[in-house]
Amino acid sequence: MNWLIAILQTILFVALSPLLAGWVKCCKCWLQNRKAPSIFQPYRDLLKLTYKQPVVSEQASWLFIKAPYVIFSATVLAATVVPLIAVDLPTSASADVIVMVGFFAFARFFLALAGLDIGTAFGGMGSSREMTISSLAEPAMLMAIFTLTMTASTTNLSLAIAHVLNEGLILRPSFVFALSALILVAVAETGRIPVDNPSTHLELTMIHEAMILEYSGRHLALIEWASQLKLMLYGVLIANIFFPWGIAQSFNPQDLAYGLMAIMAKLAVLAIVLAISETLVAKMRLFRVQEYLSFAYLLGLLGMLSHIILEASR
Amino acid sequence: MIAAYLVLLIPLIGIVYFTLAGHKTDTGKLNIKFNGICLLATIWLAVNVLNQGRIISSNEAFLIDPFNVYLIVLTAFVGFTTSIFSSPYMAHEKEIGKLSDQRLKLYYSMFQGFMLAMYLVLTTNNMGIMWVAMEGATLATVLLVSLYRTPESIEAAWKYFILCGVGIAQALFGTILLYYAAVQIGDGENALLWSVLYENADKLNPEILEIAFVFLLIGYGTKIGLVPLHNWLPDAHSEGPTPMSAVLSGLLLNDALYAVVRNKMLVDGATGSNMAGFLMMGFGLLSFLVAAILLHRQKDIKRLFSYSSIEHMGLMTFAFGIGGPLATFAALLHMTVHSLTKSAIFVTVGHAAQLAGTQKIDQIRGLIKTQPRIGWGLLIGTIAIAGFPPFGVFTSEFLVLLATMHSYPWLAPLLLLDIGIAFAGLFRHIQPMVYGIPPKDQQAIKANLWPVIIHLALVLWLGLAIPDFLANWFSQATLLISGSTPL
Amino acid sequence: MNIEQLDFYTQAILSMAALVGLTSFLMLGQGRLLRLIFVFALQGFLLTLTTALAAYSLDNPHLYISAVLTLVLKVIFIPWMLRRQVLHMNMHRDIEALKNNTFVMLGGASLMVFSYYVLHPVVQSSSAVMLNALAVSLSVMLLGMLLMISHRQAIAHVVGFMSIENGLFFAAIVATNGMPMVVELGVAFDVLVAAVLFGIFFLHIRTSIDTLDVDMLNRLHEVDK
Amino acid sequence: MILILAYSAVILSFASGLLALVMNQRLFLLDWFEKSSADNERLASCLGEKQFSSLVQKAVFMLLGLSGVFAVLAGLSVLISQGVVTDQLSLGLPWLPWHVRFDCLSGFFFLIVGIAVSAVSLYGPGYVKSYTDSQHPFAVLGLFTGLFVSGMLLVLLADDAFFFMIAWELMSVASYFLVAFQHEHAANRRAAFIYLLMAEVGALAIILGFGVLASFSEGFTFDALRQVQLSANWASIAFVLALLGFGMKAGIVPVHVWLPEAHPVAPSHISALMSGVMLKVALYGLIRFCFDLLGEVHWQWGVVLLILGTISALGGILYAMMQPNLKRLLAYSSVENIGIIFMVLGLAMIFMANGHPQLAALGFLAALLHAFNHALFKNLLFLGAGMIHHQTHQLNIDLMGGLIRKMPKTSVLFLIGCMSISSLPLFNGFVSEWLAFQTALQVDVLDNGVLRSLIPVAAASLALTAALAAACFVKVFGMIFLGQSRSHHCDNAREIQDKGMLAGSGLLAGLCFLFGIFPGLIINLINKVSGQLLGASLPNDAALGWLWLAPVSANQASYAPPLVLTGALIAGCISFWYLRRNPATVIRHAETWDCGFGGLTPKMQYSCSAFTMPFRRIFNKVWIIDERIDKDLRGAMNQDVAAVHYHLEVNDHSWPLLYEPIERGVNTTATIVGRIQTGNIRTYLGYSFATLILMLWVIS
Repeated sequence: MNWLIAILQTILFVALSPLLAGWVKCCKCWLQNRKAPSIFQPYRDLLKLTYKQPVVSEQASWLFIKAPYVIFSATVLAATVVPLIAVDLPTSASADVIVMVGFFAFARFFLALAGLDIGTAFGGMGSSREMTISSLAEPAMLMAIFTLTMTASTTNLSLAIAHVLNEGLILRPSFVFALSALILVAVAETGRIPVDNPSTHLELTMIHEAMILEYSGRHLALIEWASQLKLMLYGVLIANIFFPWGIAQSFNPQDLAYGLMAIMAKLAVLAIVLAISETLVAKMRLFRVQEYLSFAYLLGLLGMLSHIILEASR
Repeated sequence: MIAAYLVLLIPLIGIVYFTLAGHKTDTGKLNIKFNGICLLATIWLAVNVLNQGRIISSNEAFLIDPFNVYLIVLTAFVGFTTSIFSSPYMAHEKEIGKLSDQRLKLYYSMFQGFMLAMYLVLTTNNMGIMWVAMEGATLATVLLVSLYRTPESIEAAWKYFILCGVGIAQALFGTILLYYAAVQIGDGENALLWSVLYENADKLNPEILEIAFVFLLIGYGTKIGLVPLHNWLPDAHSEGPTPMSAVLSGLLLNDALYAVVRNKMLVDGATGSNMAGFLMMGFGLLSFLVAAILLHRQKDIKRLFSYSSIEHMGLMTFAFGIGGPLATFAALLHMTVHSLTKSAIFVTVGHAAQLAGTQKIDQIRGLIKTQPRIGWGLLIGTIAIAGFPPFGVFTSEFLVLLATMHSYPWLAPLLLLDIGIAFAGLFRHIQPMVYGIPPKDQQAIKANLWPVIIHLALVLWLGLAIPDFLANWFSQATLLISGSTPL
Repeated sequence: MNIEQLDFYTQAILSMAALVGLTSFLMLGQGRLLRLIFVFALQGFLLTLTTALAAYSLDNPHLYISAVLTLVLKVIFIPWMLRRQVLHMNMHRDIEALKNNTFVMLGGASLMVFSYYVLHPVVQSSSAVMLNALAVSLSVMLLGMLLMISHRQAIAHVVGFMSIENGLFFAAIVATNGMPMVVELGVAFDVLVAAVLFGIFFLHIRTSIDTLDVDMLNRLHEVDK
Repeated sequence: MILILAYSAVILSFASGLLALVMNQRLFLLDWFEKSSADNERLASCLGEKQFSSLVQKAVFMLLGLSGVFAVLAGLSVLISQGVVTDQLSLGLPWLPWHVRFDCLSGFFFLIVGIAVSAVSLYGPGYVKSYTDSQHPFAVLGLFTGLFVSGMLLVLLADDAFFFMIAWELMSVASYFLVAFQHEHAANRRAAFIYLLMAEVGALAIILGFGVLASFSEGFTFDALRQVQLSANWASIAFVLALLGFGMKAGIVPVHVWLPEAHPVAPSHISALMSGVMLKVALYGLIRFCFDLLGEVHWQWGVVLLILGTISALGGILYAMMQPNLKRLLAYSSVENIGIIFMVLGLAMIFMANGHPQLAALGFLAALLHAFNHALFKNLLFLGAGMIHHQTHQLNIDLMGGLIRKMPKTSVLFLIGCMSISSLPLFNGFVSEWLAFQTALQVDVLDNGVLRSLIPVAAASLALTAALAAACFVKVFGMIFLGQSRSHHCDNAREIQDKGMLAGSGLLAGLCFLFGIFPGLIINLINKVSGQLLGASLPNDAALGWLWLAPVSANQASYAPPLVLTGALIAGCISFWYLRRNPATVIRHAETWDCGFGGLTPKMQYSCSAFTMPFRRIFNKVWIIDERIDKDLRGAMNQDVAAVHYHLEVNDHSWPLLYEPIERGVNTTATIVGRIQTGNIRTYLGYSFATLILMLWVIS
């Protein structure tokens, strides 16, 4: 049963992620006084891409062609770890939150390699920037997450969320820091404004898009899907760690449905917040990103220290 | 006892023979034979001593105990191997026109003369004769230093002569004071016999002996090359023919130290304190430090190694100064391995200098490529002398360090720092010489490297395992010097 | 202990000691080589006298041998050789200008005092004669070194070296009534050989640097110039 | 029995060294052979010039490989039996024969050495084929390789300070000769000199460390040293000395500088051994010294290790990132990994001193596991670098590119190495890093406020290090294998033909993956080490069954790599299969999009320095950066730019801050001390005189 739920929610994750992306886009359009595309537009794009014949550069090696699958699988695996609608997942035990971060790193590793494979200036530029940003973001993220795991004294996400849930509403200063850090990291890692702009193809500013410039057809679909999945993953992490209420603690259909509703609502709200912030904030210069991420890192560290000093002191 | 006389007689014959017929072509080989027979005689002597213990000749003129018998064998051995080396070396020197027949004659007779003086220093029971022989060693070698008659060699020889002469004169004053102290308690004619002195050491006037020791230490210390009395040493070593440098470094310094230690034993007996030890430690440490630092600025390969000799003599002096059984054992071992290694190095250095046609470090390059054996010999020799295991130098340095840690822990870091500095100083010069690309016209030469191989193999052996009889021998000597054994 | 209470022999020895010390001072301040050699010979002669005196009064025949050896070596042979060198080199008219002559002499005087000071504890147990004799011989030795330090001529160095030997010899005679015979012979032999070697060296140095000024022997050093 | 295995490993490696000497004796053998019996055709054919050298090389490496296998066997058998065997060899000092002790800790490091040596000896024959001429005599290479390996093994066996030092220095000196093997370049000679110098200084510090212990004890056997009860101050002095000595060998910042100099210049299989194994032997020394000999550890030591480790880890990887030379880069990355190991070891010490032996065992486990893993993947990467160098004759990353198409097998092996070292899940590097994080997360049990805030910071730095390592190795793999070739050497490169070379690297790559999926295999062994050494093992190593890794308790953290692998395979297969269903399955190959300008050239690619430019800007204080652009100006008014040269040099701070002052100091002192030797004999007489006066004055 546990395994079934775990698989089910992974499928849900994969299935719902384009929807979230579509929702964010809609919100942004509305905020910017544009006519919004359908909320299901991402599904259509993905479907269309899968039917197109992929065009691959003559310079590409096997790595370029295999990379989308690796990236997608790694992201899906990361998704299996994160409780979406219910806690007590066996998958969370087989891979804890550090492994999840590892999967992100895995996907990124191959994405960056794929960017370098063709040997264009764009690809290299994208990879270089992506690795720079992620190497600053990853420790910040780990710091934020460690605050949680130390509070719950487990790195198992299911158990940690259950712990937060069972504790009831406790205002923890460390969580405030951790939340802010995680949000900042999420923005950077998913390539949103102000760090990257998912809809730009202007060479000087792009990061993520630069790496996947050479992809087309089903490969592009996989990568796009993976990045939508990643966006959702971060959303769910933020939502379920810091606002876990509503998540199902037992596996009866009612609770699960309730959990699904809760997470969708939370994600919808988060998406709106994201859209608003993306509308209000302008993109930063690349070399200001370090300050941004150092700030996130600092917040994460502060969260951890405040947990250790204020909350768990003896 | 016959063996002891034999040991002294053979070089004496050698002197006479070579003075008369030293220019003949097979002289080098003959020299080897003389030294070889001497070596056999010393081994015979050693066997006797090890079996029977101390031997004193009937007229009490000679004394062979475990301490000096091992140095005698060492002396004979190094003399023997050096003579093996010197045969082709001197032939080469004659070939390229650096030496005439007359000088060769001088060389070979003085080589024997030096050996005779060394044996006499070691075998004699009379502190006065010891002094005479020590001075004799200076006199025998001083003309060898200036053998090439270059301005530098004459300068070096002059400095050697004057400084050692003055130094040794001070030692004579010390000996006179010793005698003065001795005649107060005993009869005149036998008063300078070491065996007598040693038995009555506790009756000697300690104040006189303290002052006597200062003179003896400074006097013989000049010969050991203790800083700041060392100035003749690098000059003399670098300007003389290389076989001479090998025996000077390997033997003369040792024997001078032997003389100091003999006297220290008396002084310790008289004063009952370690005053002599402190002086020796101070001088030893200073020599060790200064020589190690000076290694860094050498431009002449033989000068380089002569500073290394000063450094090692400093270490030995220091170790004898500490005085416990462990330190004494270590010092004895170090004497052996240093002699063997250093003379091996001088052999390779000599060949290297012949190979490159110069002693300038800057101009010796790529030895390993031109003649691998010489290059490797020099490199491994240097590694051995720098105190890397598994060579014996490491063993003795390790023991010295441990002894220092036991007795004067605050000196140990200084000692170690210095070993490091010395190593860096040696290696920064050696490495470019052995490695790299040789100059274009560098040709391999005829060389006999068996002495190097034998010496280094022995040093390696001593580093890996000290054979029982040798260990026994060392510990008997240690017992004699320090009053107990480390075993 | 007053000098009046001592026997004649001791009085004589003490006078000799004073004279030997005096010759050392004379040498130290001497700028002319020939005179230096002369004073050195004089010192040797005083030593011979002392030895003979000791031999006579102590009835020690082997000291006569020493006396003869000293006479031959230090009064005749070495001065003769040195003198020959000087004349040969045409240096007998050279005056070696000593820098800080007064200072050197004062230094020499203080060395004498120092010698007494050093040896004082040693000879407490024995007679004042011993103290005097040992202190004088020590100071002769030190003065010899000072002579070598302050003079630049190789010949002066040889004289200094030999006067150190003289000091030692004096100590041996006076303090201990001579060393064992075999040692004494050995020392004499060494001195002889040394003297011969000095002769050889003068030749070599002269041919190589054309002077006997030891300050010119300065090729081997460790100083950046 | 176990000892026999261990001894045979030592003897075999020694024998392989001696056998290499035969290489130079071909003519002699030929001579001898003709004299004795001329009828055996086959033997005679062996003595042909070509056959003989390849035969000797193979035999040498076979012996070396056997020694590796025996070492593995010995290590495994002692670990499994969890025994301690001791022995005495009749060598050494008369009153101190060489003491030998083989316990789990030694056994574990035997395992590391053994695996690495086996892989290297598979790899070796193909690699050294070219080293037969007199320029690079194989005899020298083989001899010192054998001595080097036996030195390392002996260090692990030694049970008294004297023997330990001999073995230790044997290892150093033998590897020095290997570093100086290609001595015709001045840079190599310099590297070798620095290496030997630092090895010597380190060894002296170790001797002094032993000396502190020995001066309080009766002898120098480790047994005697274990009995010593030191005051905290003396113990700390001993610890600092040992840390300095072993840290120097291990390559801790700031005493790491020999490492990036020496490792790149040795032949690659030697670099692999040095970087992969010798550093571990240094680690062994530190562990033996601190945990075993000193016995009682202090938490302050742990803090020192933690801080030094953090600095090394960050510094190492940042320096690595800037290196254009592949082997230099790998060497710096070793500094990083050693830093990580030291960090975790520091944690273990802290926990140990605070009375949490089980958590200490966890940290110990993480440290040893990382050491093991690092040995595997760093060896693999160095061997890979060797293969690349073998085929392209260069090591400059900026001149490579596109090798994935020329050398597909090598690229896969290298990729595995890169992924392991970047600590990506499913590979072994991740497991140890995961354990390191788990250790750091146990900080809650500590009472000390300083530690409680320090350890999280260290954990954060560890995270940063890991991320930077990933960036660095993306750069490495991307620049070497991906993109287009940047030089004609790479154009002409071909796949490695020698099976042994591929097999050697393949073995390591396979192990990287195997232990990434089944870390339990090795963790159980390490657990025995900590059980024997610390007296504590993991609290709950098998809570959920063998598939799972749950070091503390299943509720706190768990990781099941086999399940994860299964999941990954399922997800990958589904997506692959699903997408394959589509009609447009055939991939169309086309030109790379060039923005319509046409003519993409390899020069337009991102280069190594371009890739790392953001890092240079962000962390610019870490390096001494010398970056300038020179323009060749031509024309009448010097206005035409004919060519632009970009010049970038990135240097280590430790040279001007630490080493150059020392060097200058020694030289200046030498000059000053040299002044005492004026060359004037009267001065010398003055010295003698003054000394005499002074001494007399002192006496009286």
